[in-house]
Amino acid sequence: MIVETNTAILLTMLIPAGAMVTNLVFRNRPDLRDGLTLAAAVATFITVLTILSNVGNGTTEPLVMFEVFPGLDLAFNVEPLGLLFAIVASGLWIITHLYGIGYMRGNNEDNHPRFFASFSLAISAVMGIAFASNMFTLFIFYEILTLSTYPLVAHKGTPEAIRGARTYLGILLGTSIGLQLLAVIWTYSITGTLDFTKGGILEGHIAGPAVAVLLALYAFGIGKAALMPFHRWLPAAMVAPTPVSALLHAVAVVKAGVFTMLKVGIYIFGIDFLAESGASEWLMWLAAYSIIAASVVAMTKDNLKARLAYSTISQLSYITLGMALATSMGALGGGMHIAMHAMGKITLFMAAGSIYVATHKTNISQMNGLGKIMPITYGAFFIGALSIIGLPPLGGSWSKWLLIVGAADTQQWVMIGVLMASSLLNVAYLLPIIGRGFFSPLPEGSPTKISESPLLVWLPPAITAFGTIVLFFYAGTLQEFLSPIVSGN
Amino acid sequence: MNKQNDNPETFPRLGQILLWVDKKKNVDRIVYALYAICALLFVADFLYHKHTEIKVEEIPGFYALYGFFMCAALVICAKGLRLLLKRPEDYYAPYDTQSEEYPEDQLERIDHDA
Amino acid sequence: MSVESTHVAMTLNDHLPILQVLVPLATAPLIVLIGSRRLTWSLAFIASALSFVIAILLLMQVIDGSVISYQIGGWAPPLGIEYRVDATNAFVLFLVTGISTLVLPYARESVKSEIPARHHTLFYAAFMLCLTGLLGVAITGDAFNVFVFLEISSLATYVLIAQGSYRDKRALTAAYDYLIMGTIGATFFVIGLGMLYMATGTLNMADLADRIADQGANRTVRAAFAFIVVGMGLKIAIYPLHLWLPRAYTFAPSAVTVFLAATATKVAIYVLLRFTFSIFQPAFMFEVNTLEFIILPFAILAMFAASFIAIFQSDFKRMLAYSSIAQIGYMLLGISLLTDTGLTAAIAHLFNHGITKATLFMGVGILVLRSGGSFYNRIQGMGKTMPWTSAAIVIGGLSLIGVPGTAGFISKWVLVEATIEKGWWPISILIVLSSLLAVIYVWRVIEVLYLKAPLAGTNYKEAPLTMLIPMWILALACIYFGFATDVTLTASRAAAQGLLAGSAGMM
Amino acid sequence: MLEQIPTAFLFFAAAIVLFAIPQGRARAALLLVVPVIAALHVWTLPFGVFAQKEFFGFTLDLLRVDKLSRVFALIFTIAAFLGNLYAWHVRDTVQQVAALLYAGSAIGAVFAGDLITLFFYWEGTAIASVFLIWARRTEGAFNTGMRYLVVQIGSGVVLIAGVALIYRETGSIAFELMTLGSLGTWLVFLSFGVKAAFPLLHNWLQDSYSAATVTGTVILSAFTTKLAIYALARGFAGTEILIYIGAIMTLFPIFFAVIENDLRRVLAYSLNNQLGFMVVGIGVGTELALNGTAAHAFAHILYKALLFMSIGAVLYRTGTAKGSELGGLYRTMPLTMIFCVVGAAAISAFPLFSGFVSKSLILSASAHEGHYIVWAILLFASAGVFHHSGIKIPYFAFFAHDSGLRPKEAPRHMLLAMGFAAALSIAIGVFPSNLYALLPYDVEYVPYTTTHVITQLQLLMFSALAFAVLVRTGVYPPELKSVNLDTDWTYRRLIPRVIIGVRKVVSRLWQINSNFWLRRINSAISRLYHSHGPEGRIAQVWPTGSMVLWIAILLGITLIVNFVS
Repeated sequence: MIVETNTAILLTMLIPAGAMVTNLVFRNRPDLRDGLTLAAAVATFITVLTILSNVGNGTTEPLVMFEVFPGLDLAFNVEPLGLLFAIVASGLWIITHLYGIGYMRGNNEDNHPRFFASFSLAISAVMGIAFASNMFTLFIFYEILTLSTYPLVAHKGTPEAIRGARTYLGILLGTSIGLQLLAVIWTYSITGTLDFTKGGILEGHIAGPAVAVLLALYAFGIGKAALMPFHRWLPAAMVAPTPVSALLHAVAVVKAGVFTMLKVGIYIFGIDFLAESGASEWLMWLAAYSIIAASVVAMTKDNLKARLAYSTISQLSYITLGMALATSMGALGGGMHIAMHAMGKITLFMAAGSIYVATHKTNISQMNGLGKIMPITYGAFFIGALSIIGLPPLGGSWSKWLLIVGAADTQQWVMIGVLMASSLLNVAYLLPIIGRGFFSPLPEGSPTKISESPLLVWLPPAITAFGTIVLFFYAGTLQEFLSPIVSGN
Repeated sequence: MNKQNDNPETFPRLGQILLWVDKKKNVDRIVYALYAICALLFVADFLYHKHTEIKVEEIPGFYALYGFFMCAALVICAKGLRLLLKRPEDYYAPYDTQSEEYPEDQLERIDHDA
Repeated sequence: MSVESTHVAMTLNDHLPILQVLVPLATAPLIVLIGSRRLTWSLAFIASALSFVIAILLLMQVIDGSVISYQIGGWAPPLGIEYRVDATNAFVLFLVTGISTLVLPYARESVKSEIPARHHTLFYAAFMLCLTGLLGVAITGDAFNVFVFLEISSLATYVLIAQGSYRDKRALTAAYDYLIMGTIGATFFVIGLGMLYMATGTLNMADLADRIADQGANRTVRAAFAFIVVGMGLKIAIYPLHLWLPRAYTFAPSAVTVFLAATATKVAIYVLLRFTFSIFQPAFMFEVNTLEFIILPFAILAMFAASFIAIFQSDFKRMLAYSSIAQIGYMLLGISLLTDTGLTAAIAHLFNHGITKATLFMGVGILVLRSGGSFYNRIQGMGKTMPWTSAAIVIGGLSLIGVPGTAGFISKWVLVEATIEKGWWPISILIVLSSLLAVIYVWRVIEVLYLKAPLAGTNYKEAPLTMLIPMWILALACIYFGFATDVTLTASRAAAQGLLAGSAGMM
Repeated sequence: MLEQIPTAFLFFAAAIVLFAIPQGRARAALLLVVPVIAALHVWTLPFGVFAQKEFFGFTLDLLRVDKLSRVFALIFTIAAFLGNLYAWHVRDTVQQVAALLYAGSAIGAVFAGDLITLFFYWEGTAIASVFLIWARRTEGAFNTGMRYLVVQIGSGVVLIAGVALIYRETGSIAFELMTLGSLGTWLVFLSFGVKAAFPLLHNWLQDSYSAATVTGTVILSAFTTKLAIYALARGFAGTEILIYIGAIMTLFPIFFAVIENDLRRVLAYSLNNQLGFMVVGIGVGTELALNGTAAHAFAHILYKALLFMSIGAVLYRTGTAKGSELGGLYRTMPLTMIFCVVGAAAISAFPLFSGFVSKSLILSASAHEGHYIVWAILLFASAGVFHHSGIKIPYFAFFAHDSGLRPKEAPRHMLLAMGFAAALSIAIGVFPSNLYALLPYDVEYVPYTTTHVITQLQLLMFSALAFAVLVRTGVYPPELKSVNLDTDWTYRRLIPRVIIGVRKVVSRLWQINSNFWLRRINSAISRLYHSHGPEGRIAQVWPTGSMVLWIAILLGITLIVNFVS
């Protein structure tokens, strides 16, 4: 026990916050600034690992910071799902930061200090979300995350970026204040607590159609989960520089959304209560619709990042679906998919960014034959894509397996069909990029030799691609790690 | 194409020998040989004891007749089918390989006389 | 309710209630008499700081729900004038003195640039009088005394607003408008008081409460109530009676705007609370109906109409003024719920909005100081040149929206909770919807500050520390009170419970 | 020790090592050595289940060796060897890696002792093989590859869904004999059926095999479908419906083959038809029938590869594989022609060729079990095979009218590969007992009886006679530059058209709808601006008098409310 767990929890938030400050203070010394942030990223990751080694997959007592309302504390604790989220986010932060340095410098972007400061603050908020021990705390950090990522989306300052950022903020704040806040307060006013409790807190306090209404307020209120029809912010946010899209819109922000969704499903409603009341039935169908519809839209997008964004929308709904199935396997699959999808999608985004840095191309139709001159980038993209599709030997196959098993448990044959169809749609919109990248002729005047992007840009996606393979082999460990969240309510 | 320098001397030895079938007469000979073999085989059916599983097999020349008529029927049916199914070669173009040339750089086209 | 201490022993501590009013009151003539431009500001600041200390001491005494009754000159009420301090008004005193203590350092630079030096002494004297008036209104236990202090503060306010005329002549008409309307309001108020006196023969609040409770609701009492509500409504700037406010806030000197926005309407709301709950009985049907059928709809109307206006504004200061009208809607809404939680929300919002708006108006004042105007096309891109000011504005803006982690969130949370508790969920939805409108108008400013290029050829310096520090204290307070709610919520809850207990709270 | 290393891993390791070896002969040699080592490995494996891994809460059997899996694994290694030898000249890393991964996955799948491992390799074959199609590097090949991929991965996802259902139902993931009944087993069955090119699910095969590279098609022809046959034999032996499916499968492709112009497509149809024989064998399910299936698969891989190699060689030298363009090539490509004829003889089941000793097992089994109609269909199909693969292919490629093409003989390594395949096909035909010894069950079948030889010759010769007569009378349909519609028309034409139509309608409706709302919203905003904007009535500076009016009104209302209540 190097650091006490409770101290470590606070450190995970304070270190990134500190990085924010150093970024602003040393605004004119790029190397020092970036170095310190990297150190912070590593330190955060180590701190999270310390928590892991202290707690394992257990749950700790809440660490209360303030009592804000009677019975409502700003409080943190460790539980497996949150710890997993924290590990994923902090681990990928290191890689993304390296990538971010390479990308921002390679692309000569402006306003580095502001960029990295907001980035660090966002990570801090993510840690707060991951370790929140009640819905109230989670909600606070959820909003901080929204606000801290806004400057990142608006980063370029172009009219397009401003419009994108408006949509981003409008939907995320609109849903969270307009719906989620209502849901949270409603929950609080009928139960008198918002603590995440195994088996949920709502049972016995609410019944009938009201359960479905409350769930709807949560499901739509958690705009970060990009459930249709509140998904537009995600493609809009793609105007951001790629490191942002990579970490925040493939990992941190969207995962914060589905993580919240899972938390609500597991610890507020309780899986058994959801199953008994049947309140999540409609959500299941909506998630299924989201999965398919977003995939179909993805197929029509020529802009690579937009396509990936829609793919993310579709994949996020897997997790929502896992929760809405209201079976332990489904919830577990959803939980695992957080990690699996994170690793796969960040690879795809970073590869997309790598293509952009090397060739300044954003549209798929212009990317013919690039695989030949950027084999590592494309190789990474290929592996990431296979993981998203859910093929072995890549991590994505296991979470999909659990989701299918979950659907089988509830005899939701249609959901199985949806998951199957979604895999095929993924094939249809992801693999053409590979096919064309490797096998279509390069346009006239392109370099014929291998000309990869800078090292710091192509290496990170290669690492995460390798990560998806590793996740495949350690999926069992992961499942065991997560199992307490659904066992023995 | 390269008919003008179509010199059999340059063909491989085996090819030169096989040029035998180039003559119409020799082709006819082959066909007549086929007729003869068929006749022989048909007759053969009467010359040995057939081990059969199924009744119809016992009909003399069953296999021969079956083969002949079914094949004729096959071709005629297929021909009819063609009326229904035939489409120009570029029907699916450009999403199909049937309508495009095989990429030259993957081939090693060497004409024999070149 | 709980212990009531009538004072015999005379330590300084026991004289706090009168000192609360006396200190600024005495300072005002002192400033004029000394007439030294150098000392003026220091005197005012010392007075204000002293008042603040007194307010804190008072608040600490009553936060548990107890009541201090102070009889001036030893004359027992109802004959003599009584100052009564309970959780409600101690909280208001705390807010008012706190803000004034923060505004004064800020005012130093701001006033220097906006008002000619020869008027400084008078300005600070007026400021002290205004403070006196507001404190007096809050602290007194005598209905007529309320009117007197109200007039003191109002008259001082007219003067203060008119000082804005050195920057923009329209300040004069704004002040004049306010004068007319304020006078009408005060008149209505005093008519109401007259009727009450006619009906009961007393003007001491506690006494009034008792007698009204005894005799029940007769026509005179009803009419009195109507006059008082409408009269105070004008001061509060209840939605259709708000017309004086935008212009007064826009054209007044920056420091004055900060002070008025954070305190004047809040004090008026306090008066409304006091009359509605402590003097009249919430049990009276006519009162319930007035709240439900008049205040509630107009509150909601304010939340939306004023927000929409704010959205379309292109002047930062004016936008904030309209947003104030909308925010007043929240407070009135909380009051009209007539529940414990609702009142808590209203009182908490009174405080939280006070510090939020003060932060914002201070920010805009600084922008005006540097750029000479508060129109969006003048202040655009200043996020880069004046990062500290702009950051504080962002914090204030977030608190205005009610983003979690800020003071504004706390009161909004309680307000929504109150409506849900009462089962009025459509109103909950309206509250969050109007919060979303706040997102829009706040975000317009943020975009202007950060995402637009600075005007060509401008390179503004960051504001002087004397302005930055008060603003940042308030900005940090916005965040602090977003987490640590023991002061705000505890006090508000105590106040709400005291008020809801009706006249019993006064006895 | 050796038996703990799955054979598949050899191929995967080689695929990685490949990158370390520079392009050239050394690399080509590695590609040849690996299948040889693998074959030895397979040959030395004892029977039993090895390389069990605890994984994700399951016990995965990576190496289940028994007679059935061994014979398939063995022929797969041979096919890999032949394919790589044939592709000796290829200097395309992508194809080399794909070939190794593909062969490895197929062998891995054959040895899979449980359904999850099967799924892994099942998808592995899908992903690896598509590169052999894409490697043609044309627009058409890209699109064909995408279609192929969707079908193949589709088969995989159907499989995993079925496995999940079976797992939840029985708690087991063992890959054993299944009975059709539950949804899970049906899904697994369907998944196998897709890869086995069941009727109506078959068209991916013709579509893709004719689109792959010269060498790619040879490799493709060996694995995917035979893997499916193996899986069916393992999981659904004796399932009656397979008999009928198989019978239809033998029947309908021959009609298409007759009128098809692209010779590689003709071969793909004939491949489909040959699969039908195997499927019937599985459906019959007796020991004899299953032996027949295994034997036929073994023989089939060899002669089908041989045929694809010979046509591939023609393509390699002339740039086309279309009957209408070819003809008269025997002059300059006589060896290729002879190998082609050997392959044709083998597929047509001439005595002394491999097809004769394997196919007859299935025919006998079906007759033996009393499936007479099926037997008759198979007999017809046999004649039909001879007709299109046995005669049509060599005839139109190498004889018929002289196309004037005088290409050089196929390269030496191709000839060598064809030679091996031809030799094996003949060797099996002449010494069937060696093959029979490998089969899953003991064989007491004697193929060379007088009756069998004579009847078979009768069938084939009279088919040839029919061909001769029809050609000479001009009834025989000439080779035409054309494509023929098949089930792929539904997803290449019909569905896209429908989608385009639907999309048009939907986008139109969407546009109308969103326009409507946009207009509404815009007008609402402008109305709001009109009233609440800086110049709007509500935000305007009102005269003080109006204010007083408001006060009066409000007071009035308040008074009324107060007095009424």
